[in-house]
Amino acid sequence: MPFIPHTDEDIRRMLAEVGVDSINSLFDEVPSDLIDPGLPGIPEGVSEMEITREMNERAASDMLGPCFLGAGAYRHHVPAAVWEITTRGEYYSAYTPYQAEASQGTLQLIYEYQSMMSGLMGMDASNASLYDGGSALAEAVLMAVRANRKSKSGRILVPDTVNPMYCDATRTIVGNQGITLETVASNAETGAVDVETLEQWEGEDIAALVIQQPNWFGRLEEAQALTDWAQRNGALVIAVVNPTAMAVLTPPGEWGENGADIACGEGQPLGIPLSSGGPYFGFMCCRKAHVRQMPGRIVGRTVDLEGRTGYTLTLQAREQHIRRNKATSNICTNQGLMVTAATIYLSLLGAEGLERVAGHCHANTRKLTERLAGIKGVSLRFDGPYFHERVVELDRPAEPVFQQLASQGILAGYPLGRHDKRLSNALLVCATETVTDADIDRFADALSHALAKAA
Amino acid sequence: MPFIPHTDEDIRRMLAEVGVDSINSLFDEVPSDLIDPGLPGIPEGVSEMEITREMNERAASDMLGPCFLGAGAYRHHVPAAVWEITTRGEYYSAYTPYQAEASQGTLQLIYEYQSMMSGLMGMDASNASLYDGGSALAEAVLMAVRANRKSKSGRILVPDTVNPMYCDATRTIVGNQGITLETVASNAETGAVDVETLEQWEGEDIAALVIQQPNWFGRLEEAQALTDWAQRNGALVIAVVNPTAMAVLTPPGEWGENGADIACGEGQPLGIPLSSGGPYFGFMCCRKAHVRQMPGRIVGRTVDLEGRTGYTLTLQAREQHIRRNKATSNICTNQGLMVTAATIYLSLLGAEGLERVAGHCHANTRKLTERLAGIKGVSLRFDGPYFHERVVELDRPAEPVFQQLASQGILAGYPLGRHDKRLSNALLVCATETVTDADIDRFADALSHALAKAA
Amino acid sequence: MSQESLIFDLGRSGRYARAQAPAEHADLADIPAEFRRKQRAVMPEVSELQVVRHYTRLSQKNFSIDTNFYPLGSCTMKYNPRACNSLAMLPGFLDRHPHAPDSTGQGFLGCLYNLQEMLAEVTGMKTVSLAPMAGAQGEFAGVAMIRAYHDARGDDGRTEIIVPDAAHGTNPATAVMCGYKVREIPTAADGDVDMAALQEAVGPQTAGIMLTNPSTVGVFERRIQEIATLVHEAGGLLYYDGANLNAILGKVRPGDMGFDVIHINLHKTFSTPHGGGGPGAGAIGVGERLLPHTPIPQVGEDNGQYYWRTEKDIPQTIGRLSAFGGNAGVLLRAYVYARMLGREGMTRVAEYSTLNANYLMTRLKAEGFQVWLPERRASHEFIISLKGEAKELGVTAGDFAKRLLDLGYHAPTAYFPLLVPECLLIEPTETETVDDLDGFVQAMVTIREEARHDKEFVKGAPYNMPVRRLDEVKAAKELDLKWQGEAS
Amino acid sequence: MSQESLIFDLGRSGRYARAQAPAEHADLADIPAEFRRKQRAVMPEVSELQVVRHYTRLSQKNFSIDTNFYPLGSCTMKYNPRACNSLAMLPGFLDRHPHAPDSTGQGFLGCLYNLQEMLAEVTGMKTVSLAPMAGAQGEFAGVAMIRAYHDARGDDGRTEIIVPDAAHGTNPATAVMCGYKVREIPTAADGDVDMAALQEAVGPQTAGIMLTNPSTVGVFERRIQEIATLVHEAGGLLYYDGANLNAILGKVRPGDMGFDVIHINLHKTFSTPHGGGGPGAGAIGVGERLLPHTPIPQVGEDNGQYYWRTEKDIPQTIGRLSAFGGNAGVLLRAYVYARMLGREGMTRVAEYSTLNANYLMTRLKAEGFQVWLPERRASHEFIISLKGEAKELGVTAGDFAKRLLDLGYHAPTAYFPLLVPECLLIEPTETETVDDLDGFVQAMVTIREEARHDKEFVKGAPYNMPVRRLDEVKAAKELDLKWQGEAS
Ligand SMILES: Cc1ncc(COP(=O)(O)O)c(C=O)c1O
Ligand SMILES: Cc1ncc(COP(=O)(O)O)c(C=O)c1O
Repeated sequence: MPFIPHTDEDIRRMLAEVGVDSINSLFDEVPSDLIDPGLPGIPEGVSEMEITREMNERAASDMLGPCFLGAGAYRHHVPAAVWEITTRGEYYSAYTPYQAEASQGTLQLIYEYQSMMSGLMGMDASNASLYDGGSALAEAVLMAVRANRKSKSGRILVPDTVNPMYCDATRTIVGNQGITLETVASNAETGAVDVETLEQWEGEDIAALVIQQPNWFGRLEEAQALTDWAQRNGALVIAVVNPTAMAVLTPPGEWGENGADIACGEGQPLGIPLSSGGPYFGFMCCRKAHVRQMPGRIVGRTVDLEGRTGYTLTLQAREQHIRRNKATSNICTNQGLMVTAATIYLSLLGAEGLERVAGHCHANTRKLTERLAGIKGVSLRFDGPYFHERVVELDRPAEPVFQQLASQGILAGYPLGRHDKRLSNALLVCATETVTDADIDRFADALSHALAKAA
Repeated sequence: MPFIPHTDEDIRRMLAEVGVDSINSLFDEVPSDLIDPGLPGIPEGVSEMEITREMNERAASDMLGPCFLGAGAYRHHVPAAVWEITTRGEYYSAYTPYQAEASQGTLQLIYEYQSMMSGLMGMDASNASLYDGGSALAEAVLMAVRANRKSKSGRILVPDTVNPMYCDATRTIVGNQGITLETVASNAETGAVDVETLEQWEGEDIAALVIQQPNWFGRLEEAQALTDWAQRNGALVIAVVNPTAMAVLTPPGEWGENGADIACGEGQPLGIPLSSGGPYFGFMCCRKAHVRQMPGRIVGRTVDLEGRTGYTLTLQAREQHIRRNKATSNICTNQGLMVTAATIYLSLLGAEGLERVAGHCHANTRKLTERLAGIKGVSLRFDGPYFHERVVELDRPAEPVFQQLASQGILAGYPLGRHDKRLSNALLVCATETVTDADIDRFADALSHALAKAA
Repeated sequence: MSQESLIFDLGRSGRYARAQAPAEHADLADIPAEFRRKQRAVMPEVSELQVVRHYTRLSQKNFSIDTNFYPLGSCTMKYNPRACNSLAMLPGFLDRHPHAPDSTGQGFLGCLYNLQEMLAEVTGMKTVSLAPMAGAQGEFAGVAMIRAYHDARGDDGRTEIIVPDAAHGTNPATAVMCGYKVREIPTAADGDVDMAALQEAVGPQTAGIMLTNPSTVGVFERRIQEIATLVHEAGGLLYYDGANLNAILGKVRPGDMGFDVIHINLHKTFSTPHGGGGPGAGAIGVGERLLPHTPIPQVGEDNGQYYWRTEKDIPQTIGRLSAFGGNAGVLLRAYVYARMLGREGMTRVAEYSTLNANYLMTRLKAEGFQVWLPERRASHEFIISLKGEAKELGVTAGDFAKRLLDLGYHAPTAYFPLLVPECLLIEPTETETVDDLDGFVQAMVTIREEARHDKEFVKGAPYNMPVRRLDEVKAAKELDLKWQGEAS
Repeated sequence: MSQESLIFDLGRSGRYARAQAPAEHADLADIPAEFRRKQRAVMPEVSELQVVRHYTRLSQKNFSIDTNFYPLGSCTMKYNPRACNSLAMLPGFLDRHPHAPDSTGQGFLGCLYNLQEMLAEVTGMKTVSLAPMAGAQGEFAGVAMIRAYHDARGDDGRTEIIVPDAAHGTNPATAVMCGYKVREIPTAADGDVDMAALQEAVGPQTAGIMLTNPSTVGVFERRIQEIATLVHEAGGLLYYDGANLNAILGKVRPGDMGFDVIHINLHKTFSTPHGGGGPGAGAIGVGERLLPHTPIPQVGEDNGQYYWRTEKDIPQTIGRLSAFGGNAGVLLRAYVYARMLGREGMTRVAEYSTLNANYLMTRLKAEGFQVWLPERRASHEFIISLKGEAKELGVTAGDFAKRLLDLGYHAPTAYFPLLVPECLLIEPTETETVDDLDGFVQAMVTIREEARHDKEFVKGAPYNMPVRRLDEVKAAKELDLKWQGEAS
């Protein structure tokens, strides 16, 4: 019985106090034909020593190597301090800070997180996390539909330059509430949305326009003009952004004349390990006017009985545990520990450090793609400004090349044909600050080699 | 300037306050020909990201595999909780607990450690660590010479069954103080000391006898009889013991009629990773009568101004910071964090768990050596009871076989010929609780294979 | 404990942790100015030591399982084994990119596959998907599958989900997110569902029912088989809210009770940490009827090779719930935990969490506290109502809760479920010792004594926490949600 | 903060952390009964959660760099970068057996080799050995080498080691361990060594001199070159106690000053943690004269392969100091730190630790505190004497120290060096911000104010710690060194 502290003597004493003669008697209200399934499929328990050995072997079997894959998750340097502090028992093993007086550590940290995220996004307010970037977009769509009181249509414009996995998740989540996502086609030459394309919706009842910056192809959208168009047409603007990029790019709060209404995205780049896809966290910020429509926990600063500063969950009347079927969302448990890590990460980097990291991501991607473009059989696709991802086009289907390079320990980018047949020769590549010149050489050499053979 | 928080503005303000115009002026008392050596041999600083990559690569290059090596350091399972707690900043980054009121965490923990170690050894008192097992023996010898007021000779009897590295370290450390170590030859058949051998010293002025249990060859010494002989002859008894073994073997406090006087040894088996040899910790326990001769920190329980229980360093008048050239030892910084780990380890295991671990070490070693003995060209050497190490004799020099198996990822034991030419065909092998049947198979197969070829 | 400045107030313009960023700025000139940020973001400007010190100190202001008994009902605050953390954080697991090919993640995928299998066995369901990121997302997936099931059959008159009044808030909120109306039914005086009300509520408009069993009032729903038959016969499906699975782990299986879909809060029953709010994992178990609609991705196995199953494999899936495959790191922790428990260990979780709850309930009852449903067995949790104390002594459940903090105990869940006045929902879990339970009883008795002598004293609690009671009204009215640059 | 029971008092007979031990007992019957333990050892009998909770809670009762400003003179309590810890604890490093062949430890040995090289460069010495496990063991090795040197030359009339009165206690204690008599010389009024006294002390009986420079009174010994010549001409050698190397790192090299051997406290200057008492590492740098006597083992390099050098390579070595090769894990931490600093970073350690000390000294002086040696530059530390306060207000250095704890500052080193009455030796280190220094000044001023108003209040401090002042006399007289089975 690992983790159960009871001695035989304890058990005797406890049963006597309860007035039963066996533990099984405690289950006497359960219909007896349901009791004790036996569980032949569950193996015997093992000691910590044994599982440690197993996990070490399993972890060792998972390949590591240079990583040019992004497509929604990015390998960044995570300072050691981040997780050494985040996994302290007081953060790691605490519950949601409902008892404010006994949770000032987590609460103040979240307040600081909200301040940093608001600052990075140039927005008025932030919540304290959603599940991930994909589901955050879904929540943003639901929120926009609630917040846009003038719109009754439930129509959301979503460019085809938005991460397709985000669109899938959003469709799953909002699909049952009469909301429709309408696709905005991007310019096939530039890989970004032309404002002119939106003119077909001019004057229509649109609840919101989604703008991803940098977009799925790594390209920078004309966020200013798109935002102005949407707001002129009564639509809210939902920004989906990469937080690292926001150290150097115009933040959503400054898009167009009034700024985006909601900013959301994937928080993983802020100190969260890749970890095969999770746990990450979705972030969400908004303008003051919309804060009561925002889902998720929000912490406010206030004072205690003696006038001292303190922090507490606030605006709980938005949430399911108070408002039940009228809540802004069903979210309860969020990704709090990831927010803890991100807060420590952002504190360590500061605006200065994050700007340097972002700068090196961009510069490394430039270096990488210039190098790749020099390889026979490789060309760059989609012209125009980018942040830290770009599309390279091969002279043959990308998927087999991707698999081949992976078997050599190189993650060669994301094969875009998985979502769009027209792009089946394309790889979306990324080089963060962790990539060295030697890594780039290794990739370029392996790719040249792979393409040297006839397709 | 990593880790230096000063901004340019801070520096200006601080220099102005001090009344100098540059930092260099702060060094104006240093002879100018000594200033600024330039340091061409020190490389440029690197970021945490860069050193992380380097260290990951270096660590990966250090081979892991089944380990049948002991000889003073043992691979045991270390519960995850041990180091997750030990590396908490409050333990990790604190100083020696001189300010008792601000160090009750460390102080209470040490008091608990002292209690556990005393219990395990069956002794009256424990200090809060020495550097390692080898230097602990040196300190024990110095202590015995001080404590044995009746003896003036400085003669110490050391059987050749004591770890030779411990003897080397002891010679280095006590060699300048007129102390001599005299070797007691063990029985070449049994690999243990016969009490009769000691008769040649009967009636002589001997300060102390050292007894290692289990001894260097893994064999159990007749500790009872040896202790009685020594004490009858006016010598103190210094026990050098393996703490894991003490869960199942007679502890030094119960040796002979009166128990050993001093018990010391290597604390590494108690939750400390192998880590290429350190940091480990030396432990030392003694009888009440000798406690004022014991080197190192000691914590006592007392009360505060309000009568509440509290803990503090005590008997500091033994130590160098008070007694200077009259101190019991020059030791100052010890191995405190390792004691923290060992305390958590012992708390998790308890007497019950430690007994199970010890039992499996013994049983695995039995299984291993019976298996090896079945291989052509291998025989067992030294007959008699053992704990978790045994000597196996090959039909050829052991050192090349050891190197060959190491290149296959197997640490095949310790080649005893390194210290005694007569044992150059012998390997000291060990199988702790971490060894699986599959590991034993792998070792046995590799060894059979190696010995199948003509020597 | 002294107050801790905001991290912003510790900063100085130009300071940052220099070891953590590249030594030089990179050239960004090729990004046109109109895309570039004009002003630096408001961020802390602090040194690495300042960060470490600040967040270490802040952490000490939290209660947590690692520091306090935490009998928070419905939340299963039990020991989070440290090995689960350290093994899930092995570099091989942490550094793997989610889009890396399956061939390079066999270690990780194998763990998930085995976890799916174990969860299917222990819940009695046909298959398990680990995609949902928390209980509420598991609920969403489950109810969405119920909807997909009816839709697939063209059975489109089903507009209602039945939810007991004791249900957790996520249940009705989820039903609404799936486009359903919520039909609430009362709890009977004996703690079970009011069968008459249920009979009346069930009908052709019923898409399904969401139940927790044991329910959130802490007792086992004795007529569960009857309920299952009733709902199934009406064409509805049964959703099991697995937040309370700890009470029956290895003893009783939701699949055997007749449920069609369930979610498991791995951050409760499988002891992954709550992390001050998350992340969790809301794995769902799927029965025969809903198999075709299982969310993606899910781990499959083929000839010893593990791979991600996608819409290609499950064409009628409700789809994906997030960008990637779920909270992988949380799942690894649950896997390690499940393996350490093994078959026997799982059963014992139910046994000892139940023993602890019944013991604590008996002791509190003996001390004169009013147990709700005193005639019933407690499951892994139970309710006391402080209505009597509130009336006689003027001291509420909330007051008890705050004063418990002073005495070193995290407060139980207060005022939930909504139907019991002045309630505390108490869940001691199996990992606490009998001495800690006794200590808690003593604390409750002490507080009642204190209230008898000086009610205002109790109402003023806590006293020993970093702050006294907070002004929540001010917090909600004068919204202060971020640092605005002033010194605090 | 509530009192924490002893771990023993939390236990119950038969309890232990079951995940941590084999499920079955093994058969020990082949070990004869006379060798077997009769009675189980007295040990805690607790669950894993109890252990985690107990030691987590205890930890919170400590001050540490990670939680508090810690200006402990002579101890260099600066930030211990967390990366040094996490990288030294990579599994490849942790699991390597010390007797494993060099060929399987090239990663580890390479780090040590590079560390030796960097330390040799930064100290100006010929070679470095990493074997000593702390400063005091480094001192031992150094003085033992001095002895070996004289012995090797048959120069056996040298019986004395000269040690200034300001020296750390380990210096005289070490000299005695090496079989020498200690000759103490006074510090002159200007803080430097009293040259006349030194001249008188030096002679044919002089084996060597042990100096700290900057000295423990916090100033640079200006006549160091003169001293070196004097001692060398008399046939003695110079030992450099490197505990204060932080003050001159990269700025001045002991080798250039004329020292023959030095130890470096890596747990000070190279920021490895103090761990509540250790482990440290006392690497020694060796000059030309002592090269043949370097302790073993030491890492060598041959054609890109690293290996352990033993007595075969250094036949005149003083020998080994421990069973293995030194505190390897500490050395890895120092290596990571040194690499992050690099050439420039090292120099800046000296510059900013000196700036911080001089700033703090200036500020305290301005507030009216009596700086010892006010005419001198502070090195990385300095002394204030509270003799005046003791006389006028009746409040001692020790009282200030205790009251500082209440205000959140670890006390500076008090009553060391012995020659300055009522002294506090203050070392702020380079990793603290100017705001923290200002805060410390403010605290000192506050305490003096408090003492003016109510001396007893200050003498009663601390008030906000887990305990008030402890009865040290009782502790030493009624020795209570272990739990005896009673409830505490
Ligand atoms: C009964 C019950 N159902 C559902 C949930 C929701 O789970 P989660 O918080 O993981 O979304 C909870 C947990 O808070 C719960 O207690
Ligand atoms: C000046 C001085 N010398 C020597 C030492 C001894 O070093 P260690 O404690 O590492 O043995 C110290 C540290 O306490 C010191 O401050």
